[in-house]
Amino acid sequence: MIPLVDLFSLCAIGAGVFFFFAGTVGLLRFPDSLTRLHALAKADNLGLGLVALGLLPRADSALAAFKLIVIWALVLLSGASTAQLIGRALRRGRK
Amino acid sequence: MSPWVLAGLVGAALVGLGLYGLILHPHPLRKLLAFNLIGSGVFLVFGIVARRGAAAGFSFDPIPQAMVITGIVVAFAASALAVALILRLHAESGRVTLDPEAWTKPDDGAAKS
Amino acid sequence: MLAFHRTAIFEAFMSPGAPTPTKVLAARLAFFFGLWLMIAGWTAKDLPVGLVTAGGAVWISLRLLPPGHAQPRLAPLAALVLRFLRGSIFAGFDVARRALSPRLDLNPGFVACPLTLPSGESRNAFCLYQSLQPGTLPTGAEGGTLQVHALDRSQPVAANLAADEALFKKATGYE
Amino acid sequence: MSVLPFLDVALALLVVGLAVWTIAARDLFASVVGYVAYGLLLALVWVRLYAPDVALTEAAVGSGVTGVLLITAGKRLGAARAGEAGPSPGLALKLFAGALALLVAGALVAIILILPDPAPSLAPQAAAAADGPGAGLGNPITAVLISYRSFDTMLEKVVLILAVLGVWSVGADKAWGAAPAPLGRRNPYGATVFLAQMLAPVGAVIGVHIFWVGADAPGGAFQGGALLAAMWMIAMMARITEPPRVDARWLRLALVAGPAVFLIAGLAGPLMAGSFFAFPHAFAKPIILFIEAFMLLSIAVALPALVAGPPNGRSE
Repeated sequence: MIPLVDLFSLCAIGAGVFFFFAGTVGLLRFPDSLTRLHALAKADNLGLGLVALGLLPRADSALAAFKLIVIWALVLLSGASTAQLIGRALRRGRK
Repeated sequence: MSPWVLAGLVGAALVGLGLYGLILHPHPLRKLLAFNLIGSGVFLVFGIVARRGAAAGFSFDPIPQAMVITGIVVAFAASALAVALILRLHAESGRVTLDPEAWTKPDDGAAKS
Repeated sequence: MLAFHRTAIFEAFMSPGAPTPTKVLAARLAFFFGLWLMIAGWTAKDLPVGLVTAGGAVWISLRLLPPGHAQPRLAPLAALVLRFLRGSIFAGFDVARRALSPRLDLNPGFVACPLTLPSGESRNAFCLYQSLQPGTLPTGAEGGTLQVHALDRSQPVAANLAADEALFKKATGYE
Repeated sequence: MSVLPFLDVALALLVVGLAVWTIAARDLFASVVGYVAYGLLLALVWVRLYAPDVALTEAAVGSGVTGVLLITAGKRLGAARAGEAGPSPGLALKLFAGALALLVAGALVAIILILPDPAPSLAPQAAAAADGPGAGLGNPITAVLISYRSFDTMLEKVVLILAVLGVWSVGADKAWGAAPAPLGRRNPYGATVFLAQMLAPVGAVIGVHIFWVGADAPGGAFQGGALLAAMWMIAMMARITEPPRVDARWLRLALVAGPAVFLIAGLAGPLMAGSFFAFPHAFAKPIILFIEAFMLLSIAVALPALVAGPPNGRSE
């Protein structure tokens, strides 16, 4: 039973790390700032979500699990807001 | 190399970099940034003193650490005052230079009286 | 996401109909006190401080965001959350595929999408939601038009956004 | 063989690299952004030195609030480009500055490498402070700040107030008493407003918690106050609230509350426990938390006042 939970954590965190990696590759390879924003916002959302998911079964209590989800939500909120703000500034700058 | 030696080397490098920028950047806000780099380098050197002074059951010496916390806040207060002075200088003269010769040159963008 | 936690999910559980100010107040207090418990844990000596803090946070949140006209409905809201999670997963795969494919598979550009949500917190929440969906990044609205930056303009960006907006309106009760 | 040494070296290289970027970046904005990232990574170095309290302060004040201060200042300077500040220095000055910097850094390295062994330490005194006058405090840093070096900490709050007074006095005479210029743009973006609405109350809860656990764990009035200040500044940037007038009575009371309460408690020391800034053993912890609560208030008000700047006569 316990190895199964560990396997789940391992897979989810591994997949999360993969998406962080893919997002970083996108950050380096995409042609302009606007497309790079896509790479960061989307890949980090899924990557961090998967890492949090993998850590959920290891949380001590329901409150600790809730904390992981709130951390994910806060990072989503700030990341997505900054992406929109930078995107808007870039669009204004192009005109 | 133990972490504290490494952190000490980083602190020394930061002080050197900050000093270089402080002397060379003409823009006062850039000078302020460089000065903050020097400050954080000094804090880091003080931090390794705290780390080495581990005793009495702590893995660090709390007294230098507490003084660094005080120092960071005071450094911020000083930065804010410097920013206010720079902005006032700009509002009065329309320029941001600290170069004393620029003020005496008549042709170089006459300052608002 | 936080938007749904705070203004939607909790208020939805507390109030099946239109939320009254008391219900909004109670929902927010419960949320912030829950947040305190989450960080501080359940220790008896900390509870009074937690309650006072939660009260202060409710005061701040009322100053910043007065109770709106949201009338969240549970079933569409659940559908929206599911759609958000599905979209997030798809968006991650989509970006990873484009980034890792040997020939960058991109056709970026701006798409002007009509938007019927009124400006305000509902529109802002929707933009946040949309910025995490595959291939779209809202970059500010002018009047009734949302300027969306798309990774691939050959995709039906405007149609997807319209479908999202319809579901979002149904879930939050903004008409 | 653990991976930690490699992580330490990578972290050190990143910190120094970002510091180089801060100095070498072409424009002010890029330089400030580099500095904020540098401050966050420096906080990780502090964690590695077993200094989580310093790490929190560095991340919040050294990196975050200082970054906001400098970006706001850059925006207010606006059109003043780098070139207007004066000519670029000549090669001779560059060489001289480089040599001087190398000399100073080299001397520091030499001193660090010959630091005395065993190192001198005041940790036993700090332990006595945590056990003695500041009885029952699990966090030695808070014990040192409020009990062992209480006079320093009180004066440091006075320095904050003096800095606020200095910033206010720099404004034009006719603007005295008015509010500082707004922090944000006239029409704030929807994303900024939404971020402020969602984040500020949550951040306030976390800030109060950081203050409250400061007695027993990493945290305290500085760190919590900086977080509260940041939340207020986000709301001001979203233009949901405006900087208060500098002659507002509540603002002035909040500014002086921290050092005033601290000083009164210190003056009561001789009556209660026999010396200046001494607290009776049995009540030390509640007294310290009481003082810290007012310091939290003062810090949360002083930092935004410092960032908002001098009073400004014009409405916009």
